[in-house]
Amino acid sequence: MRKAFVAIACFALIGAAAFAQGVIKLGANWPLGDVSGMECSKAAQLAVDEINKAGGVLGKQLQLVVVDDEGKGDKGVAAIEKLATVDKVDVLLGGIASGVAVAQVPIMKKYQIVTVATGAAASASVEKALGPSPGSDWYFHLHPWDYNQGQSYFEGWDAIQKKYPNVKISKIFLAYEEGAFGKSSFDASNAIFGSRYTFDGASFKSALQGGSDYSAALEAAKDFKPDLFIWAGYAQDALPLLEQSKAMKFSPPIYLGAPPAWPTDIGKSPLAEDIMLYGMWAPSINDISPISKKFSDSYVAANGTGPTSYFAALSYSAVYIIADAIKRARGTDREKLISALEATKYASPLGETITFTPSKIIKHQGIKNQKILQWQNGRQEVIWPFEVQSKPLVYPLPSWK
Amino acid sequence: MTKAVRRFLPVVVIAAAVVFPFMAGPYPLAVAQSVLISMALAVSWDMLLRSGQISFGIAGFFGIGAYGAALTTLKLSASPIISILLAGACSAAVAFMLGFVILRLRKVYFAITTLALAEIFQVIIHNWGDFTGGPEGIVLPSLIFNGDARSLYWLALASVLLACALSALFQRSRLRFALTAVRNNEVSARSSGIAIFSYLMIAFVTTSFLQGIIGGIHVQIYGYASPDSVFDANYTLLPLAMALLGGTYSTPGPVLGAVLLGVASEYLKLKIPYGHLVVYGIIIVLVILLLPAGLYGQYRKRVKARAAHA
Amino acid sequence: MPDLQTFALTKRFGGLLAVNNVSFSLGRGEILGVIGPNGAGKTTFINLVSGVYAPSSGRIHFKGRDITNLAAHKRARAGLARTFQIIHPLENLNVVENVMPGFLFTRRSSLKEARKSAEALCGSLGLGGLDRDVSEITMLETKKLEIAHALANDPSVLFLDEVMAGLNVDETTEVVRLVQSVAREKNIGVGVVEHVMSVIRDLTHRVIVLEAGEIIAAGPYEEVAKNPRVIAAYLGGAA
Amino acid sequence: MRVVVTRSIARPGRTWQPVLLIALTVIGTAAISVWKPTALVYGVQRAGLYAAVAIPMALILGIVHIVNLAHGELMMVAAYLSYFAARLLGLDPFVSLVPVAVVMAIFGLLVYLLTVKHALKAPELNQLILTFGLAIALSQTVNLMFTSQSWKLSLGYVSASATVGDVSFGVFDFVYVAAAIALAAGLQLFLKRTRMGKAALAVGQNPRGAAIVGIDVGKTYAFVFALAVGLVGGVGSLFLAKQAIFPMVGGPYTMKSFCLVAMAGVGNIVGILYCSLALGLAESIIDGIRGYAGWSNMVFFVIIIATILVRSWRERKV
Repeated sequence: MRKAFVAIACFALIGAAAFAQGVIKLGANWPLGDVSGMECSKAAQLAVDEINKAGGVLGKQLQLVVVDDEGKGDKGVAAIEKLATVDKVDVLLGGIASGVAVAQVPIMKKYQIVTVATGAAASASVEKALGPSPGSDWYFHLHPWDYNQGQSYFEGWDAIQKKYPNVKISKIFLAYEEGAFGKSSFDASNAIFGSRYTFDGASFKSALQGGSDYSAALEAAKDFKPDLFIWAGYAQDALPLLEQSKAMKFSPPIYLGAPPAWPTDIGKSPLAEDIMLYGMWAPSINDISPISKKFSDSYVAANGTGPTSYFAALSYSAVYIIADAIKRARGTDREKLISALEATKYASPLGETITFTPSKIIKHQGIKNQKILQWQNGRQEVIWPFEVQSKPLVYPLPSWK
Repeated sequence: MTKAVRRFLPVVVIAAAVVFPFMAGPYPLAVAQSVLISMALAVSWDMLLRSGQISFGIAGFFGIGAYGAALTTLKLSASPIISILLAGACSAAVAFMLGFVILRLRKVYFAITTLALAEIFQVIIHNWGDFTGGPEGIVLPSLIFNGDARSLYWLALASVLLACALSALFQRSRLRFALTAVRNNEVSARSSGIAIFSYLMIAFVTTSFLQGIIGGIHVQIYGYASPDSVFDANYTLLPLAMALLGGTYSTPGPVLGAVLLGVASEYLKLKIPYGHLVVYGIIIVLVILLLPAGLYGQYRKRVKARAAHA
Repeated sequence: MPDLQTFALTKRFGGLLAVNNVSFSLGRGEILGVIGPNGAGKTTFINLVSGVYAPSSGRIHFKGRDITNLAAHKRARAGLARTFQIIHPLENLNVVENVMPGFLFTRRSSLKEARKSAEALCGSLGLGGLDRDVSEITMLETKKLEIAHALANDPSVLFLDEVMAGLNVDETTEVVRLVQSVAREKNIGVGVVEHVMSVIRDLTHRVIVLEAGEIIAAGPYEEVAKNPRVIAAYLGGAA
Repeated sequence: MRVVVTRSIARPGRTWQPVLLIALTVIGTAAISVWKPTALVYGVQRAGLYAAVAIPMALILGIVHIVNLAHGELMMVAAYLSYFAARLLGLDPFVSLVPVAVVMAIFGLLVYLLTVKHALKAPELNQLILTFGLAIALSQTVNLMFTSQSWKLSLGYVSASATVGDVSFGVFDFVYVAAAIALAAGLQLFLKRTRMGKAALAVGQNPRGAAIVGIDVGKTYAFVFALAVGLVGGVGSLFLAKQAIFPMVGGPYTMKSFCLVAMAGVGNIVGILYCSLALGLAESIIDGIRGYAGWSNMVFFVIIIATILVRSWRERKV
């Protein structure tokens, strides 16, 4: 008995000694040609540098290896192969596009390297491909699934209507870009909002894909007379949509945009004033959350400008979550690391404490909540959740100036 | 290069390609796999080019194949290999039906029409959501060969070998004469008794069949197809660039071009994480300006010149 | 009965009458000259007979069969062959391979047979260096190659469209002899479109003269050459 | 692609095509104005943008005989220039239009002298891949310098609105219609009335013949290429006024322009106006049918194929 104990202790010591040499390698893939992907990479590096400067993890330095997935499935697969077999990373993180993630899942399953995913919202493809626990227990999905987002908005509007009695919503219209992102937004919203509200939608071709005219979708919306008008497209669509709405004299009481990122200069446009948006992080959270402020300040210090989307904050969080878990697991042993990650309680720059709980299929879902924000004086102000509210709601949208 | 070397070189290259998985790790295999897919497409495109017809519709038939394989797997529970063959059959059937109309067109008109058809295929798949899964695409329940890296590589290699075999067959049969004559001058070709339409049809259906097979293999390897991913214009432009850089009207040319561009793009990516595509574009421009006949074409010219001097 | 006959063959391009009401016949072993000033419709006439264009009206009979609506490649298979004014040898193919298509596609020979037959045909025309690339051959060889390319069809009627153009006197004589011997040995009817009058004189049994798409004279060369209308047409054409 | 230019580049000619398209337009107009008058307005506006971008490409294809796959990317570069002119110098895109066009013409000349010029005698496919490589290099350079994020000016006048009865619609996009008509008319005048234009036309129709009569073919090509790039640069400036710009914004317009040019017939500049109109209207109509908007992407390509088939059928009948 004692012999066995000594043996285990020795093994542990040897293991610790081996671990003490070299670095802890984090492998990541993002589309570096895309601004969100690039910001993810920079934010993650920022987190790694901060941790290393503070002495690293368990006395080790972290090393971040990033491979460009180019937003393509086959390149994403090759990236995982490289990270797993050439760089032999201890932990994986990253990702934005669901289309890349779904191609990567089989290869990730082969290696079962502990992964903290910063993107991939499409539940119907990615979550389905991952499958239930325990087969997918190595996968920690930080970004909310599409239905998490839908559910969160549903709760948000419920709460807002309760707090502001003058806000009355019975009809919701969603104008969505015709690609996978827009279509899945529509399906998820229809499933969640359709039961309670009168819900309708129309698709448009995003400027990202060469579209230039939103008139058909806007006319449909105008005829529908929604209390809440939402568009799900890309940053490229934000201002042109507003301009065309103004030209068509379409001004719903609530005008809300749900693109993955906003154009940086939109705050300067008078049209953006009082437009609402969905999101996870905005610079206004700095006013409420010191962690957010620290993240934001050091990001600006390192890169000159602030991040354009919440993805940077998500990647920054992913690195801290991983570092913290490695610390508590006292190493990168797979099982221990998974248990440690399961116990994560990370007060993130997103203004909420991140934990991992089961979602519809997988066991480890991180963020489930979204925020409802509003452009006020060129800034994104948080309206809901009320715990992190930074400014009161302006309602209804004053008609176009 | 002596005749003996020229005869054995392909055997050596094929042998090396077959045993490559025993010498290389999973990462080079994964890269090689996607290069092989583009390579097979490049060879297939060149086969039709030999008739003088420039197709801009590679992605269209590749995409039909990908969806053919994915849908037959899901809806008919076809085995992966059968689904790949069905994918080829789908593409070939579509090409055959369209061929009656579009093979009457020439040059820029044929090129534009094939481009437009590829777009139309994509729009149909995109909007026919009940059947095809719509813009969000289709996920296969499992990969072929349970995702074994070596087997996947060999499957991709098989698509290249099939394309090269058919291409060699084109070069060694009367098809070579028919297609060369048609490319050269159609009136003259007819005066030699060549039924132009039939030979164009053979070439068009065969290459579309190949592109369908390659699409089927792609979807079985990656387990996922969406309109954006499999109808990506890059599946037209990349093979085209590869064939031109390597040298057209031959089998070795597109193969060489695919290796060059495929390896260059991956290598550049690791060396220059930001901006590697700039260098990639400049490489294409420079090669076209400096080696207009492509690598293999330049080599053939030199061999010829040497023979003429001797 | 002559192998090839046309009846009132007419071709209009918009308002232009390129070939007007041409009736003629050509039998086996006969060498017929087709002459006329530039733009008289000679090449258009060949294009009509070989099936490049469909005639606006009129009929074409070949070996007793109406071929007016037969596709060009089927006419070639039936035994009609022609050369082209502007010669397009097949790039990337060598000399013998350039002669093979006729054997392959009109006679459905196998590749092996076609190569053998093509080699033999080239040999009989005095065309050597068969594995050279076509870009390396001389003008005379190009002409021989073009004739071989047409003869590979095993034709019973052959049209030569200005095949002597660009050759010097000695070379012209050689090709004239070649054509004569081919016509005799293979017993084929040959239609010769040519500007060099000495060639027409030495080579042909009979001549038809086209002007503005119409036959203005027909008969042996000596007779036609004296015809005042022909002289006027040529002078007019030259002036 | 080198296609024999049978019809004069400057003359719309007595061809069936405009007639058919006008007929189609008239019928379409009648149908839409009864059903959804705004679809007509937006169709025309869309057509203006398509045509304005496509016309310079037709100029290059008709005279230099190069399919320029970097066409949309050149427009994108111009839009970025115009963006900086607005941000740094406070110039309105309608003002910076001229200097941007001049800078782009010089840039076009450089592109011509450094690359295209050396591929003029190469097979058309090489030219295609050359310009494809240029397109990648241009868009990726911009991506590297300014990231993929989208930029947009916020100009009040682009929301200019008109109200007829109870429908309101934007009117700014008529700028594109005006630009397209001005481009087509200007080029017609240039090609038919000026010495340089006549020379360019002659070169486009028969370079060898033009050289024989003493026209410097090389210089004409360089001039026309630079002119066309300058024009698309001006269009890029107008494009910026209304649209968001990002490195990949040009790609889809290259393709649409290419299709339109092929549809109008190589070298037929006026035809592009008609074809754009037909396509803009058709797209706008399908877009307006609820639930079927996604199919409007197909209309474009279906009409192109139909036009090409009808044309080839007619040509064979000759």
